[in-house]
Amino acid sequence: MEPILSVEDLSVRISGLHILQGVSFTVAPTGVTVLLGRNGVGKTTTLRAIVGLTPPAGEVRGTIRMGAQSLLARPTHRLVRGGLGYVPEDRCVFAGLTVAENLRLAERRGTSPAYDKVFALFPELDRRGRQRAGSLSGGQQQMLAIGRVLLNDNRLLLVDEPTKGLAPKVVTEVAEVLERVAESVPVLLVEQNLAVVRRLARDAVVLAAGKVAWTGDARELLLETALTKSLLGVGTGEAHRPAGSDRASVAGKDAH
Amino acid sequence: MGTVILLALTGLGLAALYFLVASGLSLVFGLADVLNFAHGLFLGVGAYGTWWAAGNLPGAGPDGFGFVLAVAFGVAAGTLVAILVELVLIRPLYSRTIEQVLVTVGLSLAGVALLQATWGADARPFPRPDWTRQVTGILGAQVPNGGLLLIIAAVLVLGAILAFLRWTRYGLVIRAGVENREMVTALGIDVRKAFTLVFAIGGAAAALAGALGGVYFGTVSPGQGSSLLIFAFIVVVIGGMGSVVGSAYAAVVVGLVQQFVNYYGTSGLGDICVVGLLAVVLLLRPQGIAGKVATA
Amino acid sequence: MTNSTLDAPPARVPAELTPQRGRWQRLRPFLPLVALVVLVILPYSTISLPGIFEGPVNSPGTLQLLAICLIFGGLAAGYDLLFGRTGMLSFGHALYFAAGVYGTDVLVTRAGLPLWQAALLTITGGTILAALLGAVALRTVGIAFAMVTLAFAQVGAILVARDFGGLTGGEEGLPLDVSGLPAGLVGVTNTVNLYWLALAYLTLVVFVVHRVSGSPTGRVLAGLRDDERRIGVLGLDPYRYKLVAFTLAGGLASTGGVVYVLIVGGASPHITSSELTLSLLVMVVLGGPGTRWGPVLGGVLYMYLDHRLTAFGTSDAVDNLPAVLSRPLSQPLFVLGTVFILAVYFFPGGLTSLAPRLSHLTRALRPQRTPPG
Amino acid sequence: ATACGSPQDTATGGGDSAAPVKVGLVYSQSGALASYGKQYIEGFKAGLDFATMGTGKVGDRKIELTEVDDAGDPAKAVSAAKDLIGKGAKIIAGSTASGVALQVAPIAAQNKVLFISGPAATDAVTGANKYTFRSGRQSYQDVVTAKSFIGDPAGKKVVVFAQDGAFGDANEAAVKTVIGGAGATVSSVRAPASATEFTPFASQIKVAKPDLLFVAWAGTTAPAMWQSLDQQGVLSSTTVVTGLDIRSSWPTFGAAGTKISFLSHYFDGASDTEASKALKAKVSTIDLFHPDGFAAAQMVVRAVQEGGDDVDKMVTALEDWSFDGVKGKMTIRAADHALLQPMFQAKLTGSGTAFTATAQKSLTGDETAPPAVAMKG
Amino acid sequence: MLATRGLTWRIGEVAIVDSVYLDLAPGEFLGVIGPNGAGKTSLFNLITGLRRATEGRIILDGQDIGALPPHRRARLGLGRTFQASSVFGSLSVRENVRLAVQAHRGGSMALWRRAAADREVAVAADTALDRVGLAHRGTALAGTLAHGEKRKLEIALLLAGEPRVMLLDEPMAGVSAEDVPELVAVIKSLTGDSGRAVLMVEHHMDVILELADRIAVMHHGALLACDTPETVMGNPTVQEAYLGESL
Ligand SMILES: Nc1ncnc2c1ncn2[C@@H]1O[C@H](COP(=O)(O)OP(=O)(O)OP(=O)(O)O)[C@@H](O)[C@H]1O
Ligand SMILES: Nc1ncnc2c1ncn2[C@@H]1O[C@H](COP(=O)(O)OP(=O)(O)OP(=O)(O)O)[C@@H](O)[C@H]1O
Ligand SMILES: CC(C)C[C@H](N)C(=O)O
Ligand SMILES: [Mg+2]
Ligand SMILES: [Mg+2]
Repeated sequence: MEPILSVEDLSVRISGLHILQGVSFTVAPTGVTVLLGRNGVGKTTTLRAIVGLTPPAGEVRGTIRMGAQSLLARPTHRLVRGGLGYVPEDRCVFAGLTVAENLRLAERRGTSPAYDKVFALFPELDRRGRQRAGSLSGGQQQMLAIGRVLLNDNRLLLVDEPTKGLAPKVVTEVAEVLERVAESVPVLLVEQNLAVVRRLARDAVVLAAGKVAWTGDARELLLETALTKSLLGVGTGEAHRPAGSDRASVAGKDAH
Repeated sequence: MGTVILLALTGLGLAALYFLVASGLSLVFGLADVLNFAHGLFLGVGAYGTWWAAGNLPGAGPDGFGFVLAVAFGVAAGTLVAILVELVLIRPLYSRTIEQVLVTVGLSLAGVALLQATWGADARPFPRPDWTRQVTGILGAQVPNGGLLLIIAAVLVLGAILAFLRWTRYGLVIRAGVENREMVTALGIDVRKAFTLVFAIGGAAAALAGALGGVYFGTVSPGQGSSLLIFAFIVVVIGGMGSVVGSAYAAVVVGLVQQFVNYYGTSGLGDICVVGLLAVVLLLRPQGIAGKVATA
Repeated sequence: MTNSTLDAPPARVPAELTPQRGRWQRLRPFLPLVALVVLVILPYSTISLPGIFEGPVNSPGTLQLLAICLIFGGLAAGYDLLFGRTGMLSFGHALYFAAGVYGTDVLVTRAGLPLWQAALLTITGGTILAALLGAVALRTVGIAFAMVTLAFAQVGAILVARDFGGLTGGEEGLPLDVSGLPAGLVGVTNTVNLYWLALAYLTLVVFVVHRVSGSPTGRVLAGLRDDERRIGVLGLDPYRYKLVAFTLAGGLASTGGVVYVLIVGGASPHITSSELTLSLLVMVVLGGPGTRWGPVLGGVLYMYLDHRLTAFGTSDAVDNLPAVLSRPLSQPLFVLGTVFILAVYFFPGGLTSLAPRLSHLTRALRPQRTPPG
Repeated sequence: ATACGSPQDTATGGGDSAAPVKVGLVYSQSGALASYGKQYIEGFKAGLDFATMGTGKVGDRKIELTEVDDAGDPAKAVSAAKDLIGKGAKIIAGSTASGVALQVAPIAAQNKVLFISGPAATDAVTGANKYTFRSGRQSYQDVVTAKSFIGDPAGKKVVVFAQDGAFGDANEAAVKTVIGGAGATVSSVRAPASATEFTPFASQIKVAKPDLLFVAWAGTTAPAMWQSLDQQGVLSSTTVVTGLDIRSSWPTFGAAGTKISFLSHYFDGASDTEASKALKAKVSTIDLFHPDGFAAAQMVVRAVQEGGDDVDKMVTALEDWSFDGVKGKMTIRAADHALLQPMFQAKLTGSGTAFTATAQKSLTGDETAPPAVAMKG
Repeated sequence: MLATRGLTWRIGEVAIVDSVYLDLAPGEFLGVIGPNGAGKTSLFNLITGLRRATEGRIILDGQDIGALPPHRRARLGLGRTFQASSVFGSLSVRENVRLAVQAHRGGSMALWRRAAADREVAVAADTALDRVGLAHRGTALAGTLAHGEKRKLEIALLLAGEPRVMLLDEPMAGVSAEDVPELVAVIKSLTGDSGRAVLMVEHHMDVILELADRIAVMHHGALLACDTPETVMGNPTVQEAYLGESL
């Protein structure tokens, strides 16, 4: 299968710091590809480089292609209109606009926005249509940020830590949403929550020290405790798994 | 009674002028986050554009339709300059607020100097229909027609801007772009167009203020814009940045206070009152009369 | 692809640790001193810099110009204590400078006080004024703060223009009565003393700002610039610290006013205008806010251009150009404004950002050598 | 070319009887008063030609002019003056704005050089110090001329409408002394110089019903002010007197122009002197401040002729000197260096864009002489 | 030690925080959980003074602190971290912590002393940095840190202030799994025998379970339950409202 996105030798410098040093990977045309790595390794930077949002002080080299088309040096709004959906790490909803206005803004010309789909996933957004997005709680804002992108048809979704700071219940919901979305659109996902990763990911790319340290089947990565431990610093069976980890660990604690 | 009416109506005329300058300033300032010290230049261009057109543009003149054409030319010139300024000077500097200040201050100095270099430092008589020099008797007051014209224009501009912001998609984009340009882009919208638009609107309103102010004052001079600018800034701030309605309220308050205090109090007190008003409003309500409460 | 060498974080070397200790680097801390010494003995040189100054360096005209530039260098550095170092955008700084100018002038000329008394009273008064107005204005933040300070300054400007009791001379200004002044400060031949006075003022401001920024309070001020809420949660009262910075900057500006009135020999109302505050901001931005030398450079350059461009505008070189060019170029403000605009594009980050870029350039041009062990 | 010198070096002027005489002209070439400055310098050059018979020389000595722009800023003017003095200039002239003149005058006294102030109208230049002279008129002379419009002032009601600040203060004070002193009751309406809306002030004046309204207003807001006075019916209900400004401002009076009585410092055609002919030959149309420059040049030539390089001698030579200027007979009063000179009453006729001024009456220098003040320094 | 009595914050008609009664004993570790939007952050804002409560009292060591500005409350020993990192971006990491230490040592208005020369502050700051494992990043500008590093710095800032009551708002959010145990250890060491009390909002259940002595559950601004972890986790309402279906 031809990959939907291929990144080759991507190098990003921001004000002198060489953050990505020749990153290459591909994203399969179906399913979820997860981008893993420790804090500060450059996951967000990678996504932002793909969608053309490297800060002014930054310098991007390498090639990024979607199909046959090169993405580098094209303005962000063109890329997005071309079907590249982006959910940023820190939500970035428009605090001063109402929820409904936030959604309306995301409508793209010439397509019919899929409001029913979004409201079915997040009924909260329908109910709070008139509330200003800035007064939503963190989790509600995340729903809005995801819902906003799902209004449109996309060829590829870039999603940066969608479950950060969400209650376990909502984490589950978000994971479900992404799972369903991934049935029709390929997703490149940055996620710290291994339970979510395990549930969604088909392929995995692990970044370390500004380079790609491992690529392959996500399940394979998660199964091999030694591998995850060396790449991500955790074993899948360990206690300190982040949020949303299954109840077993909760029960385990209960049993102490 | 006649005096009160006269003061009120001329005060409103002044308010209308302040509003026309302030509305654009407020939009650009509150929405595009640019403290535009060169806004007075747009006014100057509008005024000189109208003046020039009335004398030189075929079909334009100081009367009737010719005058409308001259004003239209002036407004178009002001708008064009505003667009150019945005495209060439401001656009590369978005999110670099302080450097924008440097550029707009530089532009206001250079722009006024350029007007002066071209047309001289002295005031020129402004071409205008005769009826604008006359007065209309309203309840015993002899109200200058030029002032009434300003009031009507300001009300129309206010309505148009509000409708635009509230009901058009570009209005929405402008309001969102202020908060987070990057994210608007990430939704597939070319936000830069919206900012150019804001400048165009502000430039047009200011240029109109220049043309009608020329009618009202009877002259045009290079520094006219800058001297109005400080009061326009005060109006913007009292009204709340980004709020066009707030600017309208504030302009009325400032215009009336100046007029009444100057009549009943001693000279200069009107200005001090306005400035005092600004300080009091800001201390009690830092976001201005109609300003949105900052989100935590 | 499987690869698991994972230890090193992305390559990045903090500037402090870069080994770059040439002879030059060791000299660096002494450069300001060297510069100071050069500036002190400058008036003994008869060197001529045609085009840059009208006459030799030690001519009264040149010294006068330099003195004014130095004053504004100091003024900009003081303003940067507010703007660049604490993040407070005041649009009313001209008021405290004007208080210094008019205070001294009125006390000497109208009340007949000896200079030292007038100066002392003025500086104290200016500082207290800053403290009082700051106490009110600092109830607001951000643009609101800028506008309240602008409002106060505007009241000052109106009061000066109104000429209450004939005290300020209104728009005509108030020439300084020099009869009671020390002889060394009067007359063209003594311009050099005024120059030294201005230099002393600049040195004072730079030293004070430097010390304060490096002090514990300065650290808090830097914190305020980034996140005021956080400072509060750490247990420090942001208001108090901002007031201290505001008062200090106000006092420095008043002191500058005292020196300025001696140099110019009088007060005129346009030093009360909001344009002056704006030009302070422009100076700081031009030079590089929050840096030690940027504001000074910006202030000096601004004033130099402001004074010299009038001569440029009337020079033959400009006159001989075609009218389209010579007309605008003969307007000093046109050239000044254009310079600002160009500066933003050519020196983003201010003049001081030029130095590292120049060194990049020289390094790039120099043939690669193996770094010394 | 490094060299060492004393930090107190200044060039010493002349000594040599054939060396050029350095004269510094510090005036507004740019800024708001640039057109006044332009007239001044044209006048000066014409005057220099006239007084030196076209040679530009006094005896064997060339008059070497250095022109410096002060842009209306006293600080720049002071710098320029210091520079010129440092380079050996013994005479400084210029000063388009009052604020500039007042701050340059002390510099002249401190350094013992001759200072001849230009168009700056403030009374305070008169008697400022021994070294300071003036080549233009002063506010007081304006007011005395205004008084001539109302015949016997006794019992009349006079209102002064002036802008805030020193210029307005001086005019108000002068009206109180000159016209009030002659028996009229004088009151005043003052407005901020920055005002843009004049209706409240116009109403106040209307309500006061004066027999004479004296308006002292300078600046770009003047046309709006006149329009308001006209619209509120002030101009048609009373005699209104004001100073006639430069020609380019005349069209801005609009309909109000013919309703105002003007006192005039000068306009083309006000006099028919030798000097005015010489000036007209150079500049084609004489305007308000050409005569000031012309007179300044005449005074410079006189000072150099009689004083050589000795400034004190120059001062003595100018004091009590009478000469035929563009306006007519001018006299420098020794006591306070006031420049006694003819003043004019004028009327504008025509309409809209094409006004012509005609002289109604001219007053002699003695008739308009301001009271002598004590020399301050 | 810290208690709230009927603490309420209304915006218009809506109670964002609704009559909350909390008691925090010295040395106690109280976890706060609750769905997104339950009002946890708002509760912290009320306690630390960034927002003024509409009703109710906040009592610290027997003193009602409800009317004090944030810095006065901090001086009384109240420290907090923010859900969205808020560090001094233009200062180096080390300067950030030194500033916090200095704030803690008393905010004297020293204008003339050299701040860098204060050994004690420097040492205390380095200790705090060491404890969160950021010592190697000391010279980096705080603004350029990655998200997870900022969280650590945030905790270092808190540590430097040696508060007696600490409010941690989602300290683990965005921290990579590798570093979680480390941070947990740090937070654990904060309490120990020092008598410090901690109030921590966290969505990472296993972290909460490991650390908390009691757990408070917030829902729609109100306290749904406040009890031992076992009881709370067994509570069906809590499961329904918060935990939901497991993955
Ligand atoms: N604007 C910037 N200027 C300087 N450095 C930056 C900038 N943005 C990011 N960095 C640096 O780049 C590195 C990678 O950051 P990035 O945000 O991409 O990491 P991440 O993998 O997304 O981390 P996290 O899991 O914490 O979100 C970090 O070390 C960070 O300090
Ligand atoms: N300034 C405000 N104006 C209006 N509503 C607000 C404001 N601040 C918070 N809210 C509302 O109060 C509720 C509680 O918000 P809060 O941030 O305290 O939630 P939280 O429990 O911290 O959630 P999360 O876990 O997602 O961070 C939310 O519904 C939010 O929309
Ligand atoms: C307007 C003029 C009559 C003179 C000049 N403006 C002055 O100040 O004095
Ligand atoms: Mg990230
Ligand atoms: Mg929260």
